[in-house]
Amino acid sequence: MWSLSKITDTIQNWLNQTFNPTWALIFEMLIVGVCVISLFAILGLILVLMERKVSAWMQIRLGPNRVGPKGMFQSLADTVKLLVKEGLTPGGADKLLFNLAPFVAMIVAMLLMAPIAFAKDFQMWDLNIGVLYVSAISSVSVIGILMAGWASNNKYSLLGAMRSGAQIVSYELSAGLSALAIVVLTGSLSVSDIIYSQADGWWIFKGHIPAIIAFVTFIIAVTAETNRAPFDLAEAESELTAGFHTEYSGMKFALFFLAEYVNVFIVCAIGATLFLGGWMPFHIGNWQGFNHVMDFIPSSIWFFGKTFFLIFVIMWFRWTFPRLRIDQLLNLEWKYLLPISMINLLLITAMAILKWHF
Amino acid sequence: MFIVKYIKEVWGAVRSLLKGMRMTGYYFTHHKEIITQQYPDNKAILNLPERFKGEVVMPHNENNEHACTGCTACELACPNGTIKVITKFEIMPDGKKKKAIDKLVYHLELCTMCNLCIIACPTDAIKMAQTFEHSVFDRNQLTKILNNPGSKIREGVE
Amino acid sequence: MTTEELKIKITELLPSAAFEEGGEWLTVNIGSADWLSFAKQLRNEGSLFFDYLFCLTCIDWKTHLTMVYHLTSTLYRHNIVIKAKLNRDKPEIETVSNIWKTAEFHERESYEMFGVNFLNHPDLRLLILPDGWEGKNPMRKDFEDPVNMIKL
Amino acid sequence: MYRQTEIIKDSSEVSPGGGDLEEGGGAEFVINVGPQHPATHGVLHLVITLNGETIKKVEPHLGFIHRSIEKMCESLTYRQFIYVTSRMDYLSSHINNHGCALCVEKGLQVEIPPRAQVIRVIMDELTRIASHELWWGAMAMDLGAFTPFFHAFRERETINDIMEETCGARLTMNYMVPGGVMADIHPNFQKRVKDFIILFKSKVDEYDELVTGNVIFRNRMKGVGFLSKEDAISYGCTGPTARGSTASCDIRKLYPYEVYDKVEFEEILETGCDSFARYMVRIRELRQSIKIIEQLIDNIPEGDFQAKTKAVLKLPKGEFYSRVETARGEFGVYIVSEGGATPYRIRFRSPGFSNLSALDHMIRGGKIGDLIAAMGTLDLVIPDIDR
Repeated sequence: MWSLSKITDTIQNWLNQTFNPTWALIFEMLIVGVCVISLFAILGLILVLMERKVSAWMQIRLGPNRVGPKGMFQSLADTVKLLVKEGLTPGGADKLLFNLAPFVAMIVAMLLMAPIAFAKDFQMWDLNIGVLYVSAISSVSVIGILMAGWASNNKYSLLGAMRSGAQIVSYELSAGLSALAIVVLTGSLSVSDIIYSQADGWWIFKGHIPAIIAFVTFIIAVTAETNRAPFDLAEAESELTAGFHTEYSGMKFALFFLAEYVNVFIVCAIGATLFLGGWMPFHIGNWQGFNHVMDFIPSSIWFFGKTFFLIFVIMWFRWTFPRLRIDQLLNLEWKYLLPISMINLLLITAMAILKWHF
Repeated sequence: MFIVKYIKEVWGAVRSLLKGMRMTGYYFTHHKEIITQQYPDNKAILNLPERFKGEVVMPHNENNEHACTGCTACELACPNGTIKVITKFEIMPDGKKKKAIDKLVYHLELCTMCNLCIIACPTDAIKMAQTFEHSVFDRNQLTKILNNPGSKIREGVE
Repeated sequence: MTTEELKIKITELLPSAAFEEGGEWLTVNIGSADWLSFAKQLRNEGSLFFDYLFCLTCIDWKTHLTMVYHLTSTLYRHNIVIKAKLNRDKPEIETVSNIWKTAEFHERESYEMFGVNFLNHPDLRLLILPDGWEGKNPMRKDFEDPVNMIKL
Repeated sequence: MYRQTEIIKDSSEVSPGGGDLEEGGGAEFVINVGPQHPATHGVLHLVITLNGETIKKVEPHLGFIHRSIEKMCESLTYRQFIYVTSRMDYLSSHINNHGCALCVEKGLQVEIPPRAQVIRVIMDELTRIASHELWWGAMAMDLGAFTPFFHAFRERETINDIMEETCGARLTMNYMVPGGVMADIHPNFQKRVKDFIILFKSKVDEYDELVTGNVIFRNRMKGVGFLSKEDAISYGCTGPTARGSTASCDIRKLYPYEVYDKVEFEEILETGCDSFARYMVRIRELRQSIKIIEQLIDNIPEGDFQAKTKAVLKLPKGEFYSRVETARGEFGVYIVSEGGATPYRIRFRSPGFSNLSALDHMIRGGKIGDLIAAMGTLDLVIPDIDR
């Protein structure tokens, strides 16, 4: 059976045989870089189309259905439109920061790709503090938004950026605490260790109710962290027209747009890794026969299936719920999510010590 | 009990959210509920009701005859100055002069489809057509002359 | 209160009030100087209690302007129409926006449309017309706008 | 002669954060909401003064769609001017036309045939439902939920189709004429309305499930935009805006016109005085409107649909005032006649204008999100305000 890890192994062996180790590493980095960028582009196209189709079907509409078969090339056409559109910079804007902001948002999203295991033994960088790395880097994304909001010289943008600052910083807490619950159970911060620890069942099943609570808190917190509805106060089109990216147009806007979707993908991938076993197929304890059958499905399909399921759930939120108000948003975090996830972490720790989980 | 109240509150909130998600989830999976009409594609089956007010037209019969006597009732009834009746005098075979329309100018760009001219017309010479695609490249094309060139008033219409 | 009772009551309050016949509701003509004190009485007198000003407008009669106030009581459901004659060249009347708050916007509208100057109005500025509007008041009968008005 | 409106500096002149956001800071943070803004549903311009996110003052600037309809009507005849009024509150155009027709009929002293009366009431209530549907969707969209908008339009479209079949147009129908209605109802009318009632009853519960019960929505609405009963009356608020503050003001009940005194329905009053109360009034009114239609749809009397009137209508010298209840509140028509074929002066008392004037009062101290929520429940239609 083919697997992605075999392909990477072949490429690495060939590079090491042909060039000296330094050049081989450089070439590997280049290949990875190209792969990440193309993955970015493809993810952007797929997720935008998916969002439009999901929203359309929930709203009893058809959605894009003109460009290509069943409208499949709609997002491609949109990209071309955005590429040829003029990227305006407002007169009073801070030009450097204004133009830098989309790239900051983009680079943060790219950095977050590093520790994600897309398939069995197919990971860019299996660093031993993977979870910590993710929560550290993802908080940098607020800087891109603050930069955009400040540099635009627009009051709506400023308000949106300030809202987003308060929001992302608060929701980091409960996202981190929920991730910590799994770290406590696994005893490791490394992404691959966490996945291998779920070989006999995913944590959401093994960890009883506290793990489910941690999962729900995690989903809510990351929805807020990625500025998705119902927590899209930074954009809030009916209040702040478009929030922090009011003044952006053309490709600079597209980069923000893309970064949002890639961020959604990444947080869902992390959620899938932590709670749903990443690329690990659906295994039940000691049922060897069943587990063996499950192994026939390639690990990359498991990973993308779980991730896209979580993305769908987040989209489902977006197209069902109204937006919260800024004070309610912070209330939800500080009065509900944070206490719940703290008590939950306590429970999970006790459970991990007493070995009550499966 | 504070804790019980707290948990009840959280549970009630989550339940209300799930209810909404069930609703959207239902429509997500039931595609036959989709109500979109794909407009230019469904032109063949697009039936507009006969009362639909699209634009004012003047029906002519096969002999290129209409029923307009040029009484200017429509012009007077129109609140926007949409209709302009230009009359001329035709010399009848018996030598009498008779008033008839030369042109009935209709400014579609001013028309609000209020139907007042149709009601005012004593001879039912004009009626509303069911067309609705009025966009043109030049505004002047919206000024129409309703009577066909060379048309005459139908026999017996006074 | 019926119209007759209202009539008696109002004659008590304001002997100079003149009644107009023929309207659907009791119509009272008053002098513009009496308006503020009369309005306060209409609003606060227990048996009148006209707490809802549902229409405020002005009419240009070419020789003079008339302010028309339609009042009703949400308690007794009786209606009254007050009319005050104004000088066309220098129309001035006391504001009632402190008695009925809705009058604030309606008076601003009358101010720009008819040029009626409402004395002691808290915020008498243009509401509907564009900033820096110069010229006559659009709703007056002698107003001509060669650019935006189409004569049919 | 005029005092100038203070000119609001645009953002290029004020550096962002140039004002101190803290309490007691020097400059205030002024934001222009509109004229082009997604939440103002048209060209309303609100200048809001902020302290952080807290609103200190809201100042409406109107007139972007002012056409001076009152002046226009002075040069139109009594038959002609009715159609212009559908361009004011375009969502309840039938009811606006109805108010004008009533006023002209009052002056002419014509008796309207019973058939026309019933048709008019059914049309009014259908319009009210259509208007509330649109409001419901648009308000949910203001709050960030997009899906209700499309769900609301599904039912609204059915009403529009019914209107199209009978009146010939979908939005500005011009169906009411002095003395009755312009044409008799379409043969399919009764059947289609009954179908609509069945459809609507099955769908209206979905609204509660999707929006009314939602905890986020309730929290956004409750306690927002408080307007006491006294203030509601003093500001001249009418319609659901006032009835959400327990101020009884339904013209259909208080001063019944046409056959409203013969049908059974409730005047909806809510005690909350906040945005949620106003929301609930409208949602409950939907069911009341359906109730009215149900009572009338099978009992349309036979007879003429139009009373005989002269070709040229001339109102006697005098003043005529008629009031009707539109979807937004009390709509008044005040005609001053000099005896000619055109009115000497027409005044339209539009509900939106008075309702808007209460916005500043009800929103002070709230957040920007509250402004959007409160504005959503006021159900502003800008042409109705500007006229």
